[in-house]
Amino acid sequence: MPQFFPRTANSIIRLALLAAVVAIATIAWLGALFVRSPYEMGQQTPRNQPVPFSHQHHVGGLGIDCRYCHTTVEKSSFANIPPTHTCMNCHSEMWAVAPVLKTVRQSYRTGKSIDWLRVHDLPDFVYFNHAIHVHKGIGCETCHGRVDRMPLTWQANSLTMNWCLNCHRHPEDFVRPREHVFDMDYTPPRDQKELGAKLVREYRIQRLTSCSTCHR
Amino acid sequence: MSFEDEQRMSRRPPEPGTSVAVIAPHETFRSVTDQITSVVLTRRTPLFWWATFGAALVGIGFFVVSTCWLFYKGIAVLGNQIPVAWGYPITNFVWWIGIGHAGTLISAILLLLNQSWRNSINRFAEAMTIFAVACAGMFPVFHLGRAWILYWILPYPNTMHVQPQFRSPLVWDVFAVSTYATVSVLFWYLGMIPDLASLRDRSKSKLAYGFYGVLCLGWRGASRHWRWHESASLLLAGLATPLVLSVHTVVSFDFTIAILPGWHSTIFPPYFVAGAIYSGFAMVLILAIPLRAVYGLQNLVTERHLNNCAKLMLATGLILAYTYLFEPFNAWYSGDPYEMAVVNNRAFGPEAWTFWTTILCNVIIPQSLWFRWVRVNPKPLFFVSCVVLYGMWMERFMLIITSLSRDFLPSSWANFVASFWDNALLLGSIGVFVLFFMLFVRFLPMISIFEVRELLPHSSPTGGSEK
Amino acid sequence: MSPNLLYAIALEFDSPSALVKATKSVRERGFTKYEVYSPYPVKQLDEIVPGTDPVPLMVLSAGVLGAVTALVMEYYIAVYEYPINVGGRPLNSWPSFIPITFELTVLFAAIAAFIGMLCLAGLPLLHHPVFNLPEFARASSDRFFLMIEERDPMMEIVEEREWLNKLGALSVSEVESR
Amino acid sequence: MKSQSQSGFVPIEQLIAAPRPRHWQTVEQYEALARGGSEEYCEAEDTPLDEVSRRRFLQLAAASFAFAGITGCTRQPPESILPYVTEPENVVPGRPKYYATAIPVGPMAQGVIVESHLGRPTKVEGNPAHPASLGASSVHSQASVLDLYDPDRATVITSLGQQRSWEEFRLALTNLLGPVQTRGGGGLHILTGSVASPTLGAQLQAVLKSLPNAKWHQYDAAGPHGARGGANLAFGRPVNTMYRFDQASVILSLDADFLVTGEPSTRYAHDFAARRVRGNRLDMNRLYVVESTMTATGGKADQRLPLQYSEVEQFTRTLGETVGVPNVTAASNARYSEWLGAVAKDLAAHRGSSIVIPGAHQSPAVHALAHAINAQLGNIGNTVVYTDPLEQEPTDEVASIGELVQALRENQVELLLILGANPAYDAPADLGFPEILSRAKTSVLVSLHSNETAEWMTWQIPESHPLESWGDARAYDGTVSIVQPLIETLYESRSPIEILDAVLNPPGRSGYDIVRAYWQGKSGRNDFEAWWRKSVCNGVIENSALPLITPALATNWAAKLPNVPQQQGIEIVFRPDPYMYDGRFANNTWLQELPQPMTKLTWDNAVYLSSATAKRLGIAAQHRVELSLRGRTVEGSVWILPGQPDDTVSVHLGWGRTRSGRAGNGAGFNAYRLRTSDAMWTAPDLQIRLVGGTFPLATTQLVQSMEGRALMISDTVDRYRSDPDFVKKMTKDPPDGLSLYPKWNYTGHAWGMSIDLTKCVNCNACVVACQAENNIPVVGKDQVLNRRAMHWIRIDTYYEGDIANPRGMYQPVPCMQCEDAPCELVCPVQATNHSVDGLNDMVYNRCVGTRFCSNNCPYKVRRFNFTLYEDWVTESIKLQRNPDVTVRSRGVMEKCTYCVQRIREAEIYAQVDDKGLPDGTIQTACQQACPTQAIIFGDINQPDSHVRKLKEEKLDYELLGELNTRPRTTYLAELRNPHAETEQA
Repeated sequence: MPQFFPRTANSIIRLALLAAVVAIATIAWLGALFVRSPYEMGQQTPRNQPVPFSHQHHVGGLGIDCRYCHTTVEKSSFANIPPTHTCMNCHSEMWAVAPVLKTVRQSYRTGKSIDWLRVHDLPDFVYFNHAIHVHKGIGCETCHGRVDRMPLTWQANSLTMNWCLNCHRHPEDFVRPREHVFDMDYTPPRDQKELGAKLVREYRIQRLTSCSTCHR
Repeated sequence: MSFEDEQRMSRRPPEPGTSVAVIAPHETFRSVTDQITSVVLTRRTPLFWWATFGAALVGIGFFVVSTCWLFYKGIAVLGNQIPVAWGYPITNFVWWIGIGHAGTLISAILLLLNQSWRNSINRFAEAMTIFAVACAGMFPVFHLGRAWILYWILPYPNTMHVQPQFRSPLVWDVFAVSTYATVSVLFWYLGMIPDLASLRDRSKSKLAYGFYGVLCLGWRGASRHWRWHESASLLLAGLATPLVLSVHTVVSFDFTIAILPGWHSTIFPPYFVAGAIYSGFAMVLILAIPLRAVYGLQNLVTERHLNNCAKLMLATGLILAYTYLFEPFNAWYSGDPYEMAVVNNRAFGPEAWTFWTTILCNVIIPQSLWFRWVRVNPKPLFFVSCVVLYGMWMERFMLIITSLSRDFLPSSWANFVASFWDNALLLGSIGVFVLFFMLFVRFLPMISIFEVRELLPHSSPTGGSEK
Repeated sequence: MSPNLLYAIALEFDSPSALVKATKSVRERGFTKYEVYSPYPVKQLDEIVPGTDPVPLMVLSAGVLGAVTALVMEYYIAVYEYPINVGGRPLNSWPSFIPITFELTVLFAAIAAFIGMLCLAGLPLLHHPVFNLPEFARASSDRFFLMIEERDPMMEIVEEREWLNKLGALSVSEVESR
Repeated sequence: MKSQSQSGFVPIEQLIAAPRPRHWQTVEQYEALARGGSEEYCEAEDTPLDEVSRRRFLQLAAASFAFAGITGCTRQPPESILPYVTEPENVVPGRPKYYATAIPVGPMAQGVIVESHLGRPTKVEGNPAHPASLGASSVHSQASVLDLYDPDRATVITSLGQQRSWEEFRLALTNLLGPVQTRGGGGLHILTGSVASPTLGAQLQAVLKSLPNAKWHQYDAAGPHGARGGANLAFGRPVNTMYRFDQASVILSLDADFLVTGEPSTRYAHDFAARRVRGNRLDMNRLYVVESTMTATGGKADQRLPLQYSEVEQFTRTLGETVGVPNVTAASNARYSEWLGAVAKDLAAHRGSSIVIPGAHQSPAVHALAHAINAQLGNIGNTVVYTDPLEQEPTDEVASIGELVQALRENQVELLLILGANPAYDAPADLGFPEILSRAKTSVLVSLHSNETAEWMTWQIPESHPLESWGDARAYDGTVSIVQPLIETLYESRSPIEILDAVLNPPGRSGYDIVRAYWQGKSGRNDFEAWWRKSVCNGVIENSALPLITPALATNWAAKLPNVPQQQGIEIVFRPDPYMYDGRFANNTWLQELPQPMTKLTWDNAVYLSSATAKRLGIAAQHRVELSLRGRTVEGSVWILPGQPDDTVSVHLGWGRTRSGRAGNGAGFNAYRLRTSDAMWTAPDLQIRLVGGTFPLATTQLVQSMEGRALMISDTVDRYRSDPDFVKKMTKDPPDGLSLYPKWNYTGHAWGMSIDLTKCVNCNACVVACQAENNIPVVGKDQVLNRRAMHWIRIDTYYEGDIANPRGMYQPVPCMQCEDAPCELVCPVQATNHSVDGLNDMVYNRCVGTRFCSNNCPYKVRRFNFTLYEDWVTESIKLQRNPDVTVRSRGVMEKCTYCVQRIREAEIYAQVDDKGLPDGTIQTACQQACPTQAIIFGDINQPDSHVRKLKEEKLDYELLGELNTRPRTTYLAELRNPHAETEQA
């Protein structure tokens, strides 16, 4: 069969080969982007809660301290979710009949817990401890972002292992004086490097990157 | 000196003794081309092919079922336990990889050594390599506890900031085997391009013409192309030669790097490579003997080929026998009580049968190859090859389980018992291999046509030299 | 046929010797734009048909690249990206890095050899004027072709063309450039 | 891979399927509870919790089981958090609380501290303040928490197959009691185990007082029957005998497995070990053991003499004569006379500081003689002391249950009340149980499981587990502990005292009220509130130990001694199982899979034979044989037990249950079927017949010989005295400079462990403790047979010497935490590597499961999840899980990590609470449980740490040190103290 292939076949087959290579590269690249994407990490998406609790209002507006509700953040691995009772301390007086708080009053009456949806959820084989981080001068805002600007709370950071290691390797870039741990609007000074280094010494912060630091 | 002689000197020094061509004298360019291409293009598929293909499909059945069950239940369906945490899968892996080696040896090393006779068997030997490596590659995956995160063994930028551990021989393995597979495929395909062109030019149907036309990438046989083709082939051969040695060396590292008595030994690399080639040639013969009979290729794959392969088997077999002898000496000389215990356990322990089977199949029976009659007669040769192939599997099995089942602390000693699924998987992998090979025989030139042409006496310009 | 449609004059031979002989004389006659096609590599042609062989250089450089890639990757990962104590061994356990270095060297080199050869030969090239010649189908079996291309300046001269007919080819035919 | 995350609470009603927990049923009950459960809930640090907390504890139990997260690093599945409604004081979610209580096993209890995570008891530890514990714990205490969550427990009140409510039962009870009361209790029969609980005892006596014709029977199948008889024989009165091993220099055990089996072995092992050598203290006690079954105690003996059960009595008589006990004569036996002579001499040489201890199940005669011998040796008051019996009503239990049977035969039983006993299973075979039970007009069973007896009962009431009910119990010395609940009753269950209270004064009070009221009366103090709070918090009532008495030998007691039994044919010996006890723990999977001390058998009991006897009978291990005794037969599988006396078959009781639950049913064979009331512990003329075929027994250690390798180094204390460096000479540790690589140096902490082989008695408490602490799954018999048991620490048990009478070698083997770890080197994905403090970390979630690490581990301490072993389905089992440890998934390797979760928590809170980390703050689970403190863990970089000191001792050596793995766990070689004279004998 003389000259079976038309002249265009030459360009077609070469383009096909090129396309194959490009396609594979692109797929790999997109995949890499996806696993790092805020979507995959569940970042930046406000979670709908049974009660539309607004940190923006309570923290930003009323200036309530984190520890008023998250009572155990300084002494336990778990920062604690406030019991209904805590809500009722105020809301038995103010907004006592507001329909938006119906669920809260109901919970208090029936003794059934409010079913909050977890916002910051680490894999179950990761053991994070709030107390030690707070104790070593890591601000709430460093991980949780500006909750005082969140009408509904969302996950501010990716919470990937990469992200954790970033601070575990260079605490001096993130550590702040203990008295500012609960400040939402704390801005690191220009000399953060020096200050950080100083605090790392002062608070005896170790650069812990052993596996068993978090995985047990 | 005549042009012809000059030609011979430059390319193929006549073998000592008989300078007779390795293929029957009456063959011509056309006849060899016709004969080989017709298998693919014109001749009707023989019953033998269908039978084997069917058998292979049954094997595939085993393969599919057992893999599904394995992935559904976990490693518990196999015989593996503590202390013998490696069982069949790793044995099969080492065995298949070993089989692959003969292909590369024939195509690469013999090419470098100007062993012209290999030209008529290298093509399907290479095919055998590729399919064997494919089978081998599956087993490490199967034997993983969590195969779905296999990719963690490869280095790639990830959100965990954790990478492979390059001190582990298993990581070396991944690189070695994948490299080996890639290089083998390239080498195979590169060599096949001109023959695909032959198939293209002789195909009657548009479909076939298009298929082979694309596969051969529009090969024209221009002299410059031939030059580059040759130099690329030679370089690939040059690369494949150390590669093939390295692959089984790295595989042997999986054992030698461990501190286990009976594994932690410096003779393993040569030991494994020799064993690999040994089993490889056995497989080559097991494939070649039926093929030449069925497709009447006796004129291309002659007695001489069988004879040479058999001789190589004998040689590598003797190397192996030497290492078998050397191991006890090694243990005794080291003075390490654990080493000696393992040697003793291999020969006389509860799993001694594996050891003696190995000796019988790899050392005793193959001695029959000293007799020319055995070497050149297809039937006995086929039998010996099968025995050797089985023996080599048993050897790897023996090496793995006897060391693991009785290491340092008697408190954790326990013997290995294979499960049904262990055997089903092994059978299945053989099915996969045969299936691929049958497809290859049916649709691709199983003998390298252009290299056979070079073997023809009149392949070199006659007369007409200047001066 | 009109000359601009002509690709080359094809001389067909049935033996390598005839081919080599003809090619030699063609070269001596002063032709420059010609190509020789054979069903298997004919060694002598290498001296007759001009051209170089850059494949070895490609392979070498690719090999070096592979080696460097491997070593850098392993060293970076083990010592910088996540330095961690593995079995009390030093971070830079370079002896353990050798096997992979070797493998990548071979891998890169091999790929270079393959791709290099294809690029040099300009393959894949499915459509080519030579395929216009029906007899060319046998070039992959038992025929040898010498093609003097139209663009060769000497092709202008009529008697040169007639000279070609005297080279003892089985047949002399014109190949269209479609 | 899943684990319980530390937060996100789920109300318990999600967890427990019907019937829903009691506190949700009716408002009245709810109120009653609230009252009952109020302010007395009290934790070790003596801080009360308010009423609400008590209630809430329950709803909040079991954090986040409802949503188990899938593998990490990707988007997590939605998970919810259910906070408190009103937060109880001093509950800190994420930090466990600890409560003191006690775990009774038979008549004796062990005081424990229980770890509670948001209302879930997860781990039991010993109570340092409790005499029977001193901080250590027995396998039974450790395993009790699993019993609490046993999914096969009886969950509802049933009557003849119908589900009934507590109200209905109370109604029925009143109707039944009516006629009974008119007859002054005639026809009311109560069957219990041996009762030592003061409250329960008082209740029973009250019942008998108000209903004089009622009958109370006690039967404890594994109780110390012989000891009771012996006491009566020797002193004419029941006594409780205690031994002070810490005072004893020479100990002779007459068939007593006092180091391992039954209470108070934990305390005895502790005291015994205190007198084994360590460091420069070279005065070492000496243990002689004469026994009819190879036991862990026998293996530990410095000198051991295997004798048949009947010969032991002969031996004791001869000994008595030799030491000069008046009116005791015996024909001496050439086989051991020399040996006996030497022992007698040694004992005599240590007047007042020696002990002769008879086995609880040995014949009364042996006990009587032992008392006399101890008296003769002046041990009484020094090393052997007596108190009044622990039991409220010490009785001849065999006779007692006989009376019940008699009454049943004569159809006199109107109402049979069985509290916690299981006669249908464990009563003597000649009494006609279980059918005879149907003779009772009405019968009520109170038991944890719907057991063999249940199917013959008209009523069955689920019994509350000690961890979920109020009560009290006595230790071996009489010290009383208040048993307080850690969690609201999971099911519709009642404790025996609540039942009796319902009988005594309907409608009955809450357990709390009963116990409190009893002690209010008993203590009669005006500061009762404070006293009570203190007692509950500390887990012991101060000075409640029974006062010592010095009973005098009855006149002509010797005359009353029965004639020495003449042994004929093959003798069978019944022994309570070290783990199953009388069978009550049969459904406890931890104990089922816990390797038996000497044989390492799991999931079965076996017919123990000496190799000589087996050869003679042509029987080999795992052969199925039929044992027949006086026409009664059972089938079992044979196990050859080195050191077993010839012509003696030993069998463990407590197996072959048919209604214990999924785990216990059909495990082993039921030896009770051979046991008759006249031959409770031994019988002659046993027939053994091969029935053909084999029955596989699952052992975790197939080879029990050391193959001549210096793995466990053991020698005499004399050798050590003469050549203190002998250990270093035996081991060939490579010199430091040998490695090509530079040493990795560990600044800061460097955790290490030292295991003293002289002290290990092979009780296996560490194994269960580890299992409980680290969420280690149970794999079942098939997988054990496939060599896939998961224990992170094992006690390698080797035999040394003559197979007829070998020494036992016990070597606990956890992960060695090698500094140059071979396992880490070969892991392709860095799933195992070193932490800064030198721990051999295992990252489950990184593991891909190549298993190369296991191959390359010379100690074979790594365990692999060949398939999904963890139970991710059974909700009640999930409640037990330790939230600080990842629950492993299929296909990953796991191993001991020195309880890294404890280390990290301790490190963190030491900094958070700005307190230091002194040596001993961190204890590994195995260390904490170990009765003899054979396992010591700590920081080897800390110059004065205990572990550092031990590692500096001359006896310290590395296991397989020649491999240069540089393990962090090292051993102290075992020293024994054999007596030169007896050696020759």
